[in-house]
Amino acid sequence: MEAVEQKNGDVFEVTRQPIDKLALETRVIRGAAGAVVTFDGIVRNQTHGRPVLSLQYEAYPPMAVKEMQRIGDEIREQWPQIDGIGMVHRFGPLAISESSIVIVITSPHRKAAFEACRYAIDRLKQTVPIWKKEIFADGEVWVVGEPPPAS
Amino acid sequence: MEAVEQKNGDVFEVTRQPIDKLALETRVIRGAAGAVVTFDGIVRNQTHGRPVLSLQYEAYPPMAVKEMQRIGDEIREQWPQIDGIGMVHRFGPLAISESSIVIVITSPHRKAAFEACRYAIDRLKQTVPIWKKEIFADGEVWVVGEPPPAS
Amino acid sequence: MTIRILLFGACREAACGTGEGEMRLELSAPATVESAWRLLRAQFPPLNHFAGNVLFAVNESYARRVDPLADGDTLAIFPPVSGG
Amino acid sequence: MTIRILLFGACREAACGTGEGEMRLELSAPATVESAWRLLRAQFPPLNHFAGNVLFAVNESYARRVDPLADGDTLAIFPPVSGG
Repeated sequence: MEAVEQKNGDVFEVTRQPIDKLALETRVIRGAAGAVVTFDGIVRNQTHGRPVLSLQYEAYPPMAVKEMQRIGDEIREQWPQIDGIGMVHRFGPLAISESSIVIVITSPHRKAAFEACRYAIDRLKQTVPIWKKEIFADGEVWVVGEPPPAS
Repeated sequence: MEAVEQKNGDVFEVTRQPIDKLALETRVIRGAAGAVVTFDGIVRNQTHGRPVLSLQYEAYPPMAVKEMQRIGDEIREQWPQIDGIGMVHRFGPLAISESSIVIVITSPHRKAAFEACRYAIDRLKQTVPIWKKEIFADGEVWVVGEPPPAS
Repeated sequence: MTIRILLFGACREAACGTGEGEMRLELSAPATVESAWRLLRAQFPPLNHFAGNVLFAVNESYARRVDPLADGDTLAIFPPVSGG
Repeated sequence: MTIRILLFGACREAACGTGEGEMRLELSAPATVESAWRLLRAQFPPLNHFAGNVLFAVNESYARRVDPLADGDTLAIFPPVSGG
């Protein structure tokens, strides 16, 4: 597992282990939190109607954690009222219905929590160095990523 | 617990028991789901800076379940791609940091799941017949609800 | 005709204190939500506090003041909801 | 000067098959991301496939082709990310 200790209790990790969603929520929820919004990305059993057997995720762990932290900084700048941020991305082989990414945002009110959670997954898909390959019965295909972020 | 059996596996319930979030997610997640967005409303330890000791929720259970179902129907009309909908509201006495409401939306893609989950909690706060009273050290106050929905 | 009244939240508390908000109400036909509400306020004056800011449901569906009531109907009366 | 190269995803697979995407690259100073990438493509022609659609990171931060490289730097090369 690659992680960096966060002073404010936020969590940014990449790991080969199954993601413990409840444990992540527990780590991120603070006493003041009124709203918890969680995004859970689950391996689908098909893509464009073609059956998928499993997924293979590859990560650049230390940079992935840094880019997650950067997203966390962006969130705190845009939504200063956010209480806690947790992002855990799994890599290695994943079976259908397993979680590849869980993002938890806690906030006193729901609007910021929804917006920040949505922002976090949108940005993660643009900037965090992780790649996935779909395994079919008759071959494997690297999923084409989104265009590089403007630099 | 008040609930109505849903043909499509959706869940609409009000209950005096603590909400089992993981069990609700498990019931609502289908094989095709790629995105699971969960909203969890947690009792806050203060309101406008005044310490809250606990909350008392009162419900009109059979109508609450019907209004939740109606929100589910509205969601399926606006976002036909949604896979599963789960909404459980707790009532009775709730302690700080307990969940009063959990909403789970599953969908092949994240945009619809985020939008529908946000819609569900916004609508629930307008139409589902449940009321809460905040218990302070020196008194109790019914929380003023949102204006009645246009009829 | 007899209808069943359900009061909730601050309305229940104003009329019934810590008691249950359920009661029978005798009305002469033709009755409406408004006529039942008027009679109820006469019996429980603290309910006048909610006169302009109250919601109604007949048989578990939102109703308007002009909606008719039939024998055996359930009329629920409550303040704007505050769940979540 | 020597830099460390890390290839990921389809770039790694194109150059190294199922192997690890880590290697050393000897460069003459002054070197840039672009000069390292050009040398690497010469050594691993399948990488030419990614010429216009590849991202770079130096020491774990996104970098541009014109950015300079120093001895001991780590240059990561990979296709647009597809996590989530």
